[in-house]
Amino acid sequence: MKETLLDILCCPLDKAELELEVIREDDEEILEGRLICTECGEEYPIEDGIPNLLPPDMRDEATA
Amino acid sequence: MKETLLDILCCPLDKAELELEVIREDDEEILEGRLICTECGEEYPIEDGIPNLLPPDMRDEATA
Amino acid sequence: MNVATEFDSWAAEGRDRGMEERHWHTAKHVLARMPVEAGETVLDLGTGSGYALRALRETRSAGQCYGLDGAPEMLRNARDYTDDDAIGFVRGDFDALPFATDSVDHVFSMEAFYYAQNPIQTLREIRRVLRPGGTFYCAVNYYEENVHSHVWQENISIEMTRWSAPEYRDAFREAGLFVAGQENVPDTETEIPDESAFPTEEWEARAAMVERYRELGTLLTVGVAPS
Amino acid sequence: MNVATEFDSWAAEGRDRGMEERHWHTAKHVLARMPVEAGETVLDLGTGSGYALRALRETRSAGQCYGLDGAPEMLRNARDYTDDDAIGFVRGDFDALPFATDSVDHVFSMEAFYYAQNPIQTLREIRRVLRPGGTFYCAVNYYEENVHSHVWQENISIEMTRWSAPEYRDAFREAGLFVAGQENVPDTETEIPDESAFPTEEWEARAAMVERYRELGTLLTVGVAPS
Ligand SMILES: Nc1ncnc2c1ncn2[C@@H]1O[C@H](CSCC[C@H](N)C(=O)O)[C@@H](O)[C@H]1O
Ligand SMILES: Nc1ncnc2c1ncn2[C@@H]1O[C@H](CSCC[C@H](N)C(=O)O)[C@@H](O)[C@H]1O
Repeated sequence: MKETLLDILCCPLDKAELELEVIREDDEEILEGRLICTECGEEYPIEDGIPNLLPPDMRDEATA
Repeated sequence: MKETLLDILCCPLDKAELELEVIREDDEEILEGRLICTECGEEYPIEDGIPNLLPPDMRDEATA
Repeated sequence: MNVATEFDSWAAEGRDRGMEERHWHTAKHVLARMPVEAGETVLDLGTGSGYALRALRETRSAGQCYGLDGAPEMLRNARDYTDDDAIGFVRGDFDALPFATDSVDHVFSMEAFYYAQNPIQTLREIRRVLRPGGTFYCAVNYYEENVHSHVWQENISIEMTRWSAPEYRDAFREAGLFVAGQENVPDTETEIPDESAFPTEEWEARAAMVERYRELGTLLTVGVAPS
Repeated sequence: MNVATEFDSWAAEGRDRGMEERHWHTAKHVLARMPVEAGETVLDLGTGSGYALRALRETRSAGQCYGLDGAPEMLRNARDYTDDDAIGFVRGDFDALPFATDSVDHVFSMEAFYYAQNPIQTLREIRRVLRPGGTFYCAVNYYEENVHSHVWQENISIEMTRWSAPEYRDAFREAGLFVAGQENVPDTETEIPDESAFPTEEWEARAAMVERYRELGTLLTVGVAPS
């Protein structure tokens, strides 16, 4: 996903802003990374260009 | 027109409330009368059960 | 008054009932989409024969209903056709609505809006009389994309507003209404004769008639009054 | 997560594309009614194959588009089908939307809303993320009046909400959305075989199939966020 598209994403729990940590990107988009809530510190993974913003209690370890 | 239906009618010019003067009615409704603006005093005729609430400058004498 | 002169003669010639019959093809679909709840107040702008209000009373148990028109003969006929104490007819003009602020739940208008002398003023008036969240269902057959309607102006003395679909959306917003949706409601009922019947008096080609009725149909723009 | 388990297998079996094809019969009409202006932001809840966003980008020049889904395989497929930098896919749940307040112009959802665990909470979330005057186009085939859909619950492990049309309107209002309109969008494209073919595996009588597709079709409820 393009970095510009991340702008309106927020933490599903407290709706606070997220900070981006890039792990892998190509010319176009972020492929792997982390979105970290600036309020509660919860971490949301980006994998294969898709951020996983499920609330932590709904995240199944197998796929997240 | 039924008296209850007159409730939300107002003066087309200043949107003030209207006062009803009944000239002729039957068991069901007002047939002839006048609606008088409580603000500007403009008079609007009711004829054959139909109030004429055209702004005065659009009222043609022939039909009003 | 222009409107009275023009439309009183239509009413006298029975064109009020003729319009009702033709407009019903699409008006019934427009009315069916309106979120009118039992007991709600509805205003019909340019009510003509008054059919829309009778339908909303019968099928949706609408509450108090007001049919406004500028032409006294239209109103006299409409009153004759209506046997319902909850429906009242009022003579008035689109640009100076004689209804209290916040007093109406829904406004409907079929094939009438574009006769307003100052359509933006009419939209502002509609916004004023609607309660927050109230809807305006504005249906027209005369509009820019319907090229087959452009000639209508030649046969009428009142200047008609010919907006495109995007212009309707812009104007609603300019007057302070939210735009909730827009669509072309096709008329699937007007009979279109076989290819061999064309050209007819009115239609050069069958394809044009198909486009007019089955594709373009009635342009509906839905506005919502903000809080 | 329930949704992932259920819908990942659908995606793996190619049912995402199958749904796209069937849902498109009515979804295209729903999308056509949305007042999406060029550059506006659209959110698709339960995006499946992502077709709705691709269509709104191509036909309406929508701006940034977000497809949210709970099933990772659906999202992986959707991403594969999409070659457009302005469309992003996000894993998330309807009841806890990961979008900032007031950040979205329009929300679309086809055949997905009723899977929400807490549909009123989902509606509140939609209201929160929509800007004032933003619209929610909520389209469902599973609803009370569509009696032919009632059996679907038997084949799925997720509990589905089966509201009637008036219940949809009430719920929208309860969550603070204005109701701008509601309608049944008929599916005129699903082929209905000749009388002689009935009963089929799925349909006892032809009349039932006609009712399901041509009359009931997709229930669309349109909400608008207040100021
Ligand atoms: N400025 C104005 N103010 C009030 N009524 C107007 C008007 N301009 C036109 N009208 C009325 O609008 C109507 C348009 S004809 C449409 C009638 C009806 N809605 C139908 O669908 O058949 C006429 O009855 C005409 O008298
Ligand atoms: N609670 C929830 N949160 C997020 N996504 C959900 C969900 N419940 C169901 N979904 C998703 O909603 C989709 C329903 S299938 C419909 C897909 C698509 N809109 C179409 O018209 O074809 C599935 O992809 C499923 O994974």
